[in-house]
Amino acid sequence: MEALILQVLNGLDKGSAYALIALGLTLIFGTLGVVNFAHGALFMIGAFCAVTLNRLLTLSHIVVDETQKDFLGNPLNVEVPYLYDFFGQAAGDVIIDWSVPISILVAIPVMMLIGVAMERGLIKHFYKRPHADQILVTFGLAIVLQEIIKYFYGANPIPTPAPSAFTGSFDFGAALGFDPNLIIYPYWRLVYFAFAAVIIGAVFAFLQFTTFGMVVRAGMQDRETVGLLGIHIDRRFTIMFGLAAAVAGLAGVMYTPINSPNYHMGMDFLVLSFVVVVVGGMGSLGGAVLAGFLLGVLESFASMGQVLEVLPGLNQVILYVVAIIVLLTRPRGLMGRRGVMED
Amino acid sequence: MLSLNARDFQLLLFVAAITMLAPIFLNPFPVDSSLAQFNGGYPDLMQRFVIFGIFAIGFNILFGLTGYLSFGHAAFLGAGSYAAIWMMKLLTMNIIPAIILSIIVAGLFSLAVGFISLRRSGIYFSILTLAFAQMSYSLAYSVLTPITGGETGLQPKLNDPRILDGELAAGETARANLFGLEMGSSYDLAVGGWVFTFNVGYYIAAICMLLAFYASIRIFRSPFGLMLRAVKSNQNRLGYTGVSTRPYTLAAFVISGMYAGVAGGLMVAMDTQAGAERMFWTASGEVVLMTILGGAGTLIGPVLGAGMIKYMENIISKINTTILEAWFAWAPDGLQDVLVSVIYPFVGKGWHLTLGLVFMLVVIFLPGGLMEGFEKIGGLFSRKKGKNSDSVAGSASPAAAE
Amino acid sequence: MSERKDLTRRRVLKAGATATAAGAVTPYFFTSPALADGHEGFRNAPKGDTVTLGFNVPQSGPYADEGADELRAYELAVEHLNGGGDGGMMGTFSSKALKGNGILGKKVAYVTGDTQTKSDAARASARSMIEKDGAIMITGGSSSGVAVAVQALCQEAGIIFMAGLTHSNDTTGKDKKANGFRHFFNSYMSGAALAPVLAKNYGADRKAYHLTADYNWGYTTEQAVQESTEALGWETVAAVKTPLTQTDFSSYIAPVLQSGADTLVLNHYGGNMVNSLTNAVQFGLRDKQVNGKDFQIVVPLYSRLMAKGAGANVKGIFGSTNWHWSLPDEGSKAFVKSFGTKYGFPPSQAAHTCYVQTMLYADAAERAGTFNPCGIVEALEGFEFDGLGNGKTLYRAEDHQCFKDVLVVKGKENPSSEFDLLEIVEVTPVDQVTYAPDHPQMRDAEGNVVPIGTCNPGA
Amino acid sequence: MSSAQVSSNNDEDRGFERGTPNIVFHIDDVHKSFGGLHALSDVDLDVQEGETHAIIGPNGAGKSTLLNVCVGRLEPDRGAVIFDGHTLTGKQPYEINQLGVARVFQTPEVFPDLTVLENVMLPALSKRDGHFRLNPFKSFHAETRIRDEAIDISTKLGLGPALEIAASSLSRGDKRRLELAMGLIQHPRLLLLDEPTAGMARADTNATIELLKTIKEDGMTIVIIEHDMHVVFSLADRISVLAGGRIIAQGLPDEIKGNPKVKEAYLGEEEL
Repeated sequence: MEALILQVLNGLDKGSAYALIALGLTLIFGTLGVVNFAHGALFMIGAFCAVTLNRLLTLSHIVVDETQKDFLGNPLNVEVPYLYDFFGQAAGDVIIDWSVPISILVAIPVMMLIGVAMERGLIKHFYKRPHADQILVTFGLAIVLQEIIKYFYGANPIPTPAPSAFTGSFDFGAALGFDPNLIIYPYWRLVYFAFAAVIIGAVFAFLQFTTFGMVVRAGMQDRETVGLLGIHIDRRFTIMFGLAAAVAGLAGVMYTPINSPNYHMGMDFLVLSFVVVVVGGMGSLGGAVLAGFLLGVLESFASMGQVLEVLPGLNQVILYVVAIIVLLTRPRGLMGRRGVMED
Repeated sequence: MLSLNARDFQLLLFVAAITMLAPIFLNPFPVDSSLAQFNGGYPDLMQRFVIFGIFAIGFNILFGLTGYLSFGHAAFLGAGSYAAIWMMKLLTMNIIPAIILSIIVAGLFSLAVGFISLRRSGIYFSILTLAFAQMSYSLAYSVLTPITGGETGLQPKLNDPRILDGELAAGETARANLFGLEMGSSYDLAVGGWVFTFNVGYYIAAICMLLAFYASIRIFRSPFGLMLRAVKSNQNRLGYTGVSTRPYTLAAFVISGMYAGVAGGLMVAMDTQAGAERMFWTASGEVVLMTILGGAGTLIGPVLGAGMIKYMENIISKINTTILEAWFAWAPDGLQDVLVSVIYPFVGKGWHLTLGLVFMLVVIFLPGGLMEGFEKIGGLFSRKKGKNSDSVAGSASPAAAE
Repeated sequence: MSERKDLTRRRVLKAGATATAAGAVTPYFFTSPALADGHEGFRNAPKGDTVTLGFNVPQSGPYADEGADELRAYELAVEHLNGGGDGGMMGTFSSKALKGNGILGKKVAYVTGDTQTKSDAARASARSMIEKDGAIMITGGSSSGVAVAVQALCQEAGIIFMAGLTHSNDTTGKDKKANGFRHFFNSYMSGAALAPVLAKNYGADRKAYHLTADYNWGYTTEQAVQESTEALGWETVAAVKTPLTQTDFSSYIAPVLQSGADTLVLNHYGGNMVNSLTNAVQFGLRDKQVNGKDFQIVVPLYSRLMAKGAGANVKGIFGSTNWHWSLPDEGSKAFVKSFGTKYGFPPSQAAHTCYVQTMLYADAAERAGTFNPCGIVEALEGFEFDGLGNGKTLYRAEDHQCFKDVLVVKGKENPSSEFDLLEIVEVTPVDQVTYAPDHPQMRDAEGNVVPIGTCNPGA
Repeated sequence: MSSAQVSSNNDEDRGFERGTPNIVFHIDDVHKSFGGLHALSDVDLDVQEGETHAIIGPNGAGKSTLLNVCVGRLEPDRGAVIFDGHTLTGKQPYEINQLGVARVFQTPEVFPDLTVLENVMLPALSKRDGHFRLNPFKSFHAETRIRDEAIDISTKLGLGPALEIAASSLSRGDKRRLELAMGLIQHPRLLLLDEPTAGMARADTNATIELLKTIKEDGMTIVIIEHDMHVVFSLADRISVLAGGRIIAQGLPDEIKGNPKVKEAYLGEEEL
């Protein structure tokens, strides 16, 4: 029982990451009809926004400490962040400690800008091109982006911790009346879940309750008709691309404390996010979110030791098994529309 | 000739000439020159050119003709490789049974995967094939380790049974061969400063590729091929024309799976090793990229694409700072440093960056792949009627002349 | 037309150039391999005044940084072999055969390639070095899959393979080859070295929960650690396999506490290790008390480069390592000094093993007086040496595995710099980690001992 | 090649005697609704062997829905479509075509990437290979019989100069002609024409009428849906009038012309 509750929690948490990425991917696909293989790269760039901000905040000048020795036996060069000079050590440490949440503020405009630049500079030339071309060009872009990141940040993961206030974990078990320590969950992962819920809610509310959103939704249904109404849909779609990039980027920023970011984290998520989107149904925002959580929960269940004893290797293939079953029983995924991406 | 029209026959002859002479023109630079780095005429790379050429030709029969974008073809290549290596371990190091079994296994595997995946089309089909391939990879890497060797893969071992081969003499290693002719054997021709390597394995693989290429031309030009192109053009309409499309697409899928099997078997024949990574999704993606880069739906494009990607992977990635410094030794110190530091990010460990840029540039400026580029260049020199000479759209033109 | 196998263009070129008038198209037929100047009768015998080594390291993919460090070490080794720099460990090496004039009087040149940490790519790269560049020895790599694949290739081609970072038992166990040599330690040694330290620090009645990367290296490591710890009284509660491609380990870590285990063993390496350790610490496992004991985490194979990725999470966590730059012996000090002076930071254990392997190869060639792989094998088998950073070391003849002391380390609580992440807890003496060549962990799936075969000179 | 030869081939295929009134196509009590909207109700229709039967009706009367039901694109809620003893309902479109029912689409649905000649040859090949024939090594150009016929039919329809260009570059009118050629080359036993002349210029329309007349004389059974009354009364042997999803009248052209119900249905649409 406790194990199941725990894995549902896990699943929801994993699912929130999947759902966020799939949501952005679906926004781009649904509005622009573009299959964006560079979406994982946007997620990765988001994460590196956090890394970069952390680096900027810890920009240091060097103070030679004669009392300590470095590995070659020379006096140690101690790095002192400029931040200490401005705010004093205590306040400086707090700011550095909170660098991940602070990066959200940085990441939103940066990611919007990157998204808009990408759409205007590259993607818009590919609206009328076959999906295979879109895949190839965005895949090329993804490689270029990740190689650039690798060039500047190296291949190793870079630790980017959460604020120390969020270290440790919350004991659900105790709160629910079970024995302590049975159901614990890290605070930051709970924050991530809440954050994902807010973002997903905000995107849906934006599409549902604003005129802008209504036009975009109409455009997703039937682009030509909306165009005929004399509405300049292209500009709105550009903004939607920026928005989708920002969603992916934010998912990346908040993910950094969970797993240290590295340059290929986007590729790791790419296949998975496509599986999520397709299981949800191409072009369906609700489907993307639903499939994200569904696959997250199922993946968590499949990774339980008890399950693996019966079906060894299930954890290796669970996502694909689910994808195959869903696609064979529901031709267009869970909530897909007819005629989307079927040719 | 060979039941081909004049144009296709010329193309076949051209490809045959190129593959047979590849050891010569792939080594355009003298061995001791600083540009020898760009020579691609050594056995391993030449073998890879033709093997991946076969893989891409087969993939093109599915994707180029029917438009079904499989993201899981590497699984068939991998299955073929495992079949071949087991044949070599258990039966004989002769490559014939190994390749035959790899074709059969890949064919059966693709039949099963295709039968299920082709129930859907478009991206749903792509994801289904991807799912099967990723499952194959994951399982081969982990729980199927007893069969696949997992992380370390399979290689021939001294204590393998090899029923048909005799006991190895002391100190002898089991080598892949064709009735005693070893794949690793080479004949080197030194001419002036140049050395050209004629490798047995390469020529066997090249002959396989020519056969594969010939078969692919025949398929392109057959009524069966027309059906497949009609599937790509308007599958719905084809149903109203009286065609049950599933058997056709399935046949195309299995044929391309068998091509992948040939490639997988040849890979093992040339280099006796089979590992799970060759089933990873990036390997499937690679053949997609090869095909599109070269020109999907064209006869020769996929081979070009395969050659280009493998060349970059094997040549560009080996350029290091020492080599760059040697190249620009003529330049004054400051300029040398600038040149090296400008080029360095794109070569050696940065070869992926170059690859990504090439993809983008080709797709942006040459939607039809490299073949379109060649046609454009060709168009500058001749003003012949009709555009794409090699593309399928042009395939009926000789008929009109009759 | 005679047809010969395994010729290399370099050799033919040199011979051919003498036989060919300029501009004339005269095919050169190689009929007799024995031109008898001591550098014939084997593949890629160096001609002229240089000898080419092949450095095959991951330059792209997740282990690219490790590969870059390996490459630095190789460049340093070449520099030292050719008489440049301060000579590094050549001065402390017990064998004094190397003179700083290259190897056997030939200047050392090298080629590099990218393994991508994939067997296929690694073999392609190695083959191009052998076939195109005429490399006489291949070395490098940062995974056992690659090491085993390239080792098999070198055996077939008649080239010496000096393994880089590879920790699986298989490399010198069931997949050992006569032409292949490993200086790095292995899973068995990790287990044997770690277990006593763990028992001493954490007690002999621990309940361990293993998370194991689902591939060969993970299996051998899990087995080694399990057997060693169980021999000292530990109990293994569960051992769960995790996919190589896993990035988020939360669903594997969450059930650990419910199992009643009080120790978590992470048989992960590289990115897997960084993520699983980070996740485990996130879950606050180390703040918990189980069975009246503090919960502990163990990482059998540490890599400092990767530990950096886990940041503060490594603090206080035990693991083993092949070598560490803070070792106080003369060899290590000399190596750290010349590496640090050249590159500005201390070398990793991967860099160390690669440097040492290059030196050992060069030394073996000098002592054997030939580049012939069979001569090298003979010179390395049973070779005892010292002064290369790990104390007295034996290259065992039976399986070409080095036997030396193993370091048990712990994540440092107060690192003084970004390199100062690990502290040495104990240097486990070599006797404690030595095993018989036919030890069950070194056998194949059927329990047979796989023969090492004989050296292959390739011609 | 002349159409005479075409029709003689056709007769061999049929293998039954002409001349007797023989109901070959029967729509039996078909219902189809979309949501709450009844697109077709109680539709009954008989078509005799060799006759040309026109279905007319105002916009939204359900004509296209009826045709879609006939070729298997839509499944009726109730009722059945029977052709020559075979129930078409529930069959796949390709199976229906294989029985000898060809459809010419209102909006041209050709194969845009293939040449005109290939487009025309394809249905003939389909008729032969449609159930699946693996002939990957046979040369397409060896199909001389089919190609000759395709060239013949295309030329007759005025597509002669366009044989080698991609169908996507045809004008809309040419695409419709191509559609017609693709239907004719199959020598179907039943040809379903969905507004074959829509969007054609008057001269082209007349040429098409003439062509259809020759086909009709060869004895092909034709069901034609048409808006253009000039076409209908030039060709039809019998006419059914569909309005509001029901057949409101059926009979010879002259009977229909005088039928008040029909006039009512067409009120405001067009003078008959």
